[in-house]
Amino acid sequence: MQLWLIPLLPLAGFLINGIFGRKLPKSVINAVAVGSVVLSFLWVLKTLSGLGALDAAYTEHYFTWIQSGSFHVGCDFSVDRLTAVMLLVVTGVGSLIHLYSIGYMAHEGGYYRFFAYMNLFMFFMLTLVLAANYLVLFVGWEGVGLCSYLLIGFYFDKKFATDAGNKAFIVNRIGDFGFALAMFYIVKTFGSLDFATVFSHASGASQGVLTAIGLLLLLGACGKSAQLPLYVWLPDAMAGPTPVSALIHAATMVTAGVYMTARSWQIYTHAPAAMEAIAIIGILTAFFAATIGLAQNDIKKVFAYSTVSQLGYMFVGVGCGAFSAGIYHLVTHAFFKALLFLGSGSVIHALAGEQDMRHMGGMWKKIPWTFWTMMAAAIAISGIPPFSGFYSKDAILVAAHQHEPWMYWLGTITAGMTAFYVFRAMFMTFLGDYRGHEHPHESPGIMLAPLVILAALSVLGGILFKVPDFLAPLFPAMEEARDFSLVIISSSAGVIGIALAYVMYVLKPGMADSVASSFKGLYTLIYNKYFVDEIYDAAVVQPVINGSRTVLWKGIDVGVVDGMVNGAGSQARAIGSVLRLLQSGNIRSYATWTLFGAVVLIAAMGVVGGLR
Amino acid sequence: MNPLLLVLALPLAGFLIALLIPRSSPQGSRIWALVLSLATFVVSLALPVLFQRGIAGEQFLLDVPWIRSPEIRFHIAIDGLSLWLVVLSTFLTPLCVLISWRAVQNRAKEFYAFLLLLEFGLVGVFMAQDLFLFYVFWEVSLVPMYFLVGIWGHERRIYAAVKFFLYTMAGSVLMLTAIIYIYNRAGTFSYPELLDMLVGGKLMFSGKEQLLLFLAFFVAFAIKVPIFPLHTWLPDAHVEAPTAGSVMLASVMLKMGAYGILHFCLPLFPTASRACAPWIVTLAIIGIIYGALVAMVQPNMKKLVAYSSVSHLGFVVLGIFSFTQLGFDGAVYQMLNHGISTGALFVLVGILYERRHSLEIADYGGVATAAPWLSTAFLITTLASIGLPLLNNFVGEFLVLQGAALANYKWAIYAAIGVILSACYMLWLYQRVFFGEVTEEIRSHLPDLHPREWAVIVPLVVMMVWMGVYPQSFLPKVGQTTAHILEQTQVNVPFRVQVPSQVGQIQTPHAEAANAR
Amino acid sequence: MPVSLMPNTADILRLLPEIILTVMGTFLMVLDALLQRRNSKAFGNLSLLTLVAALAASVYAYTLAGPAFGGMLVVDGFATFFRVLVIITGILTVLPSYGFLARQNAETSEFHTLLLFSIAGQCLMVAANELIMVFIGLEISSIASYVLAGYLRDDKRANESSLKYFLLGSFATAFFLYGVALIYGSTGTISLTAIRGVLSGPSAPSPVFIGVAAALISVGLGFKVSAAPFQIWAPDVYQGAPSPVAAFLSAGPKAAAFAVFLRIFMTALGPVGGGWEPLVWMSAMASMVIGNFAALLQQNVKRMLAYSSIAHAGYVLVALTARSSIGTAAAMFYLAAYTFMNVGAFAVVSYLSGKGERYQNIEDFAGLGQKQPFTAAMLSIFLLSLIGVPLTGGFFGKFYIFKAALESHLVWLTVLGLLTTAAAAYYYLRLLVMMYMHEPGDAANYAEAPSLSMRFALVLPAIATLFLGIFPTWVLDFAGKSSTLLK
Amino acid sequence: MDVILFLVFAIIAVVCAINVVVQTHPISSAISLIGVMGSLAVLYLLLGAEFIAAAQVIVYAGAVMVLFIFVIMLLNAGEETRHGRSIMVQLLGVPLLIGLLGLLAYFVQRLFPRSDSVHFGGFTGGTALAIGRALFTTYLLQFEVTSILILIAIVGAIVLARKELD
Amino acid sequence: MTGVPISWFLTLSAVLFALGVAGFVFRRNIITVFMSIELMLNAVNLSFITFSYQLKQVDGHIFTFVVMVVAAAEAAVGLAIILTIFKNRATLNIDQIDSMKN
Repeated sequence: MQLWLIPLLPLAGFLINGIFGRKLPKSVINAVAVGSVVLSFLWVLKTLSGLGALDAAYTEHYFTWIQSGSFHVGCDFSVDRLTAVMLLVVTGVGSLIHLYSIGYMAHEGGYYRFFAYMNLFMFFMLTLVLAANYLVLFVGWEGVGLCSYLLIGFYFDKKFATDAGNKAFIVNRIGDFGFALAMFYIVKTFGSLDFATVFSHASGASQGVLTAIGLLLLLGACGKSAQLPLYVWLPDAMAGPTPVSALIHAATMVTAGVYMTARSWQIYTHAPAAMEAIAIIGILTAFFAATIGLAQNDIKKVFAYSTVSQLGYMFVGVGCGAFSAGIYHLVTHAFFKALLFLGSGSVIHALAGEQDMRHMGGMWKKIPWTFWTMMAAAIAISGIPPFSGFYSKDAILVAAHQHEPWMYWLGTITAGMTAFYVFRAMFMTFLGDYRGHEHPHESPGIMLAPLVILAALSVLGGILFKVPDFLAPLFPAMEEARDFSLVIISSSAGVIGIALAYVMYVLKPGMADSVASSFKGLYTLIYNKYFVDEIYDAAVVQPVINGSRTVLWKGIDVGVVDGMVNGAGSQARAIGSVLRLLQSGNIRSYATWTLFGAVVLIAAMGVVGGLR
Repeated sequence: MNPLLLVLALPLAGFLIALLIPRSSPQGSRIWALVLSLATFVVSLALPVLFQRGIAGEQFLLDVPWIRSPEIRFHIAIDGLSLWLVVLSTFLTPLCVLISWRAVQNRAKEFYAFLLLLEFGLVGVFMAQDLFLFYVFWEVSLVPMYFLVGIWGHERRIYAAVKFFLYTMAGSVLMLTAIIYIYNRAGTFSYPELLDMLVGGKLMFSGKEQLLLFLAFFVAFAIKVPIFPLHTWLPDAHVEAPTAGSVMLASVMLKMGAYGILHFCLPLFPTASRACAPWIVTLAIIGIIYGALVAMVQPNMKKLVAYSSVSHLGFVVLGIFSFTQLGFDGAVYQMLNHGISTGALFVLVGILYERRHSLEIADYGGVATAAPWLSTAFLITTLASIGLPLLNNFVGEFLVLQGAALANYKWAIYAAIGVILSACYMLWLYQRVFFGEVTEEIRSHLPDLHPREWAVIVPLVVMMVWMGVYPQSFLPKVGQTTAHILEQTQVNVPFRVQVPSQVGQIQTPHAEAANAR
Repeated sequence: MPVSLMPNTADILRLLPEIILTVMGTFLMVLDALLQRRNSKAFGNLSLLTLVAALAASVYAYTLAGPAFGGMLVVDGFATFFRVLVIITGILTVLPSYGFLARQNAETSEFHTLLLFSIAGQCLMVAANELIMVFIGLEISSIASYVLAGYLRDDKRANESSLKYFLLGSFATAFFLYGVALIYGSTGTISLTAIRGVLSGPSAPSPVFIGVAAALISVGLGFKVSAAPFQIWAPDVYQGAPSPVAAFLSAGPKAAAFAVFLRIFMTALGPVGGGWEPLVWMSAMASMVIGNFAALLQQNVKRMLAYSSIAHAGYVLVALTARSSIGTAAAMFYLAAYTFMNVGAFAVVSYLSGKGERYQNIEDFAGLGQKQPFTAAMLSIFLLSLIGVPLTGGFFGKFYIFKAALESHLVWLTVLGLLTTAAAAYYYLRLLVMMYMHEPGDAANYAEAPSLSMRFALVLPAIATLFLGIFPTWVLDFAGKSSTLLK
Repeated sequence: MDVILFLVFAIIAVVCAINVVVQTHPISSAISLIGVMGSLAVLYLLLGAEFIAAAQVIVYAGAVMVLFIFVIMLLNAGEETRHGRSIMVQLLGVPLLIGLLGLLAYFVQRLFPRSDSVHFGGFTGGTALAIGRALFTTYLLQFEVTSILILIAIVGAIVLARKELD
Repeated sequence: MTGVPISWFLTLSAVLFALGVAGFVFRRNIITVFMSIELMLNAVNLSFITFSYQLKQVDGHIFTFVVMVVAAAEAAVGLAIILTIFKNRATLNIDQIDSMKN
């Protein structure tokens, strides 16, 4: 079973397009880019079918990557059921989005560059999920970060784009900082980074240590999966082309944090405190992001915050011990959120780049395919049965209720808000009458096909793929307490949200503004995303930069250290100039000086010689 | 024929012959330098090939008497530590020749002559096994670099060159004192013999002796590394030096310091080194963070890279003084990585300078549009230097930090902050130089790489990837030596020196002389 | 009272170098009177010939080493070493003097006469084993050099330097004599070996007293070697004196005086070494500091070299402070290295300075590296050696001196010395900077290619400097062997 | 007797010496210097150094001082002028002199406490005969070499003082 | 019978020496300065003679003799130098001979 083929196919695609892309015709580029991903999807299918039940992890060792003394890290891949799920999602959704991109990027410059990066991303993402030890996982982890940096800054002549790219990379770095420290601690504790070794010995380690490791890993996850307080990069990341948002910032990369925490469940189950932290961060993020989502006008921003919020749900799942539920939501979310993004992409494409919903409206007639597919996704995310979102979100909320009722309630409210802002977006975009100046046109088939497929998945995904059952053997079982009241409450929250949106944006369009003006302060706060970016900038970025410039560089470096060095020089010269005074040129002075020397020496000799 | 001797002799011969080439034909000098440095490189490739695994000690030993009394021997050899540093030097020299091809027009003859002399000195430093010989090469490598900076540098070149010379001089005289002192105690300059005597107990240094000797050596090395706060010569030297000078300076010369610490200080003075470790590690960590922060606010590309070197070398020192196998391996590997990636950075900055004649970041922007391949190369190098996995620096930094964590977890925490910051300043630099709207003059003044530059860049990039993806082709040879050093530094009778107090109680010369006789 | 009969041939042969020098000196003088139209080159060639002959003679004299004239002189390795050294100094002074004297269109015959006499005096000094002999040698060398310093008698600076040198020299000599008188009075003899005997014997006078006498003596000798605190004359005199003479003054008398220094202090006063060590120690420290720091600000190269020669005197004194045969050997080696690099550097100055010695400032060396690469390269070798960069004699000399010092546990003197070396690098570097890193100025532009003799005057010391730096063994062994004779 | 002799001439010597220093006109200094030399000659005799005493009068007081006076006349050097000044001398001159004198005198006292005293005829080895023998046997070399010294003096004087030929 | 203590002679010589130094330091006329040196030499000579009286040796006398010769030689050269100085500067004031300094 050549697992290595799975990531290497996209890598090959990257190399080909990256190096020769500029010379190649589009058709070849498409063939290479999409082909490689599809091939690796097929290879995944073949592999999995070949591996059968996958009750135990299947590992392949290729070569020793790093060795120092007794410590060594291998370049190892391994597959278990969790990996299988991830592989399918990544390659599957990945292929669809690549397909879609052909249409979407058709008229963009740097075509080959785009696909090269996308392939590179696939390579790293697959490495991440296939990794059999933390270091290889970290390779993928950093790699996807790099690709997201490159793709966010794809329009590199736009400052906001490159800024967003830097922001993404650096914030992720802060997360990686935690991840790296976690690895160091793991090695310190277990002497190895192999999942097998670590997890098998996890129970042996002290709880404190495991908690520390858990929390550090969590920091990493927060960075990658845009959780509080490191979520700030994700909304800006929308500066990249929409397929990127769909693939990286909705479906796959941002879920890496969830995957990683779920992967490390043995550590967390022995570190309750860490798990609690995950759950709390998750639920807070979910709520917090949802509130921001309520007031955004940029369609992609809305979905961005919604992503943050949904990721929060997944964390809640993991944090409450319902790992499978978290992964389940990861999968369904991949479907409907990708769909939402691609759909909005299609809208933007139709409107030649317009993203502000206030200049949209009444699109459903003009681009029906887009409308209906997106509607499926919208319902799914609102958690209306039997759409896919319902199952996963429901599973999480149930687990949350078992764990901490207040989390359930907060989650439910969030669900309502989710439904509200998603449908607000839907209505503002598609219903009412058109407020823009462009002449919208439906997207080409190559873009619609993925939409349709994803729509189908968003609708049926929950029913078709019973992820929890599939993962059951992997994770510790949770007692199933199907309490229908909870289900009804949570899903009805969704209904209410939708209804509210319908009232405010379809029946009484003026109402939204009046509400906003009645809660002016709150609205501006939300509208400006709680000023978090401004606060970070004022509290962290500026002090560091100014401090470095004025205090460290100008102050210590130039001032103190060089000051001392040059000072020594000038001191020497000062001594010299004193000595020059002796050299008056006057013979009698010279004689006196000589005499002085003589007297001093004679006296000194007397004293030293013990004269008394 | 001992390959080491050949590697050492070729550049020297090249230097002497280069002096004979008439100054009327600069092209001749260029070609000669290129041919010769390439030949040296090819020969030096024999070293890793013939290098025997599993021998921790010196290999390719060549030991002939030089001066009878005091007995000084021409004693050269390499171990797993110096092996790659030698190869690194020989690898970079031809690239420096190429990169200076068009940049250096006036007095090309002297330039290439000095470049070859420099190679001779550097290679010698890493080979010398006789303390006196080591000092000789140490100083000899100083002179050509002084001229390279001073003659072919930029505006404030003279200040930089003199500062560089004096800084190093000040450090090395202390080292010389220590070397002589050791000789008077042990009666030999031969490094292996000294180690044997130390092991055999024939030579014992009292706590104070050991501490002072260690410091004497360490200061000399610390200035070269450089360790905060002895680093201020570096930015000036780097900024003013011509490209080739910066490359050799950053890639090889700084390593002389770290190499010296690892190869001489630790085995000779294990107790003192361990006792001082906390202080030194503190300085190293300050250097890491400080260098990064200062780099972040530099308006000048070369200065930025220079300060980034301060930060990177901090990792090396941290690794060394973590006294762990991982730390040592990481430190050594990090030396090589820094040699490659920072060398590449200077090369690329040099290429930009050749086109735009400015080092100010503000004068650039949108280069990516004008010169995509140049930007790609720069991007890869940037990613390497911020330690992205699958590129070389990652391996080194990981090992170093892991080693530090094993020694004292707090160190790892502080040092790892540097990793975050490195991303900040490098990406910011990259954004400001290569991204953004492209101006017309940039578009017109910045052609993409041409073949000669390709020839310089490609090897470097290949090395970055190779060292990042398959470090096993380098690490094992290093490991066997570092393991040996580690066991040499196992101190079974640890004594705690309070450094300040010890240094405080220094005897007056009279007292010294008195109780001597 | 030892009564020796008329001197035998061996005595004469041991005195051969001095005889050759004086006879030829006189001959030159007479020749000058006899010749109608004088050919200035001829005298130079003759004195070169003489010096070479004297060199051979002193080597030959070494083959029948031993005391001469009833122990007034002693021809041993030590004496031979310094005889050779001062004679070589003479050669290296004559070589650049051709062009120089021609440029200043000055008489050549007396110049060479005086030079030869002065060297003869120095040869006597280094071989002298008895204080009267020392004194006479000292005076012969001094009086000749007083005149040489003022040789360009229409040059105000030359007069002044000559006067200063003369007055202060005599002043210092008086102190020297007073010290000698006290030694004589307290030990009852003026033969160095006899003094050693007395001092190591039972009836030795109080070391305090010897210390004071030593102090007085060191006034005179310290003056001749320009060691602090008796260095003050050197900058003015070197600046004013004609460059070749300055070169000669900075090497010949210095070496000879150090030889005497070593003989008196190591041989005669050896037994009471502890008494005079602080004296030398202080003087060494002061010289290193004053010399190096004052040199930092000099604009005039000759003055700068003067200060540097003060500093180097300090280093040699460090070796003397070690009070061991190693130290003596180190001092001897260092003086050899110093002679070559310093005389070489002065040769470049006299080459560049031009008519009336216009170009003496550091700025005048600007761009020499481009205009006269050969000369600049040679000067660079000398400067690097003066800085103390390895593979040059200067470095190995310092290394050997500080090795000796450390063996005598003079740790802090060593550290101070080496640190001043580092500081000293600065002012030598200024010259390198000027030569290579600035655009050519008048001096460099107008400097004509060095003549053959000048080339020799540069190449020989350069080769010697490198030789001493790379293959010091031979000289070291000789110095080591002969240094033990002083005990 | 000896004591009186000594004291008389010692005082003359010192007074003349002081006069050498205080007189501002070189001639008077020269004259008083001759006085010093003369009185020293007497003390030499007291110490049994006949020959030296003679030489002192002939060579020193005679030849050398005449030379001095000759030059003074030649350059008709008058009262010395008072340009320029030396701070160093003004500050350190006197104290240093006192220091020097004090130290020298003190050491001399400490060195020869044994009071073997001088009286005329206590040593008669200083005759011309004795000196001559010493000079031509033991110190032959020195004697010969002094001739070079004189030679140099001549050459030097010529070099410096002769008229330009051109 | 009472003789003159040796130390008196020596003290006298010390005094004369010091006076010579004083003359060198305080007088401005070059010639006088030069004479002061002669005075110092005489002082030294006195010590030599005294010592050789005490030691009953002739060496001191020889030394004195040599010193005299040297003094004569120095006088010749020195006065020649003074002549050239006077020729070039038309002054004998030692304080004006300070063109080279620092």
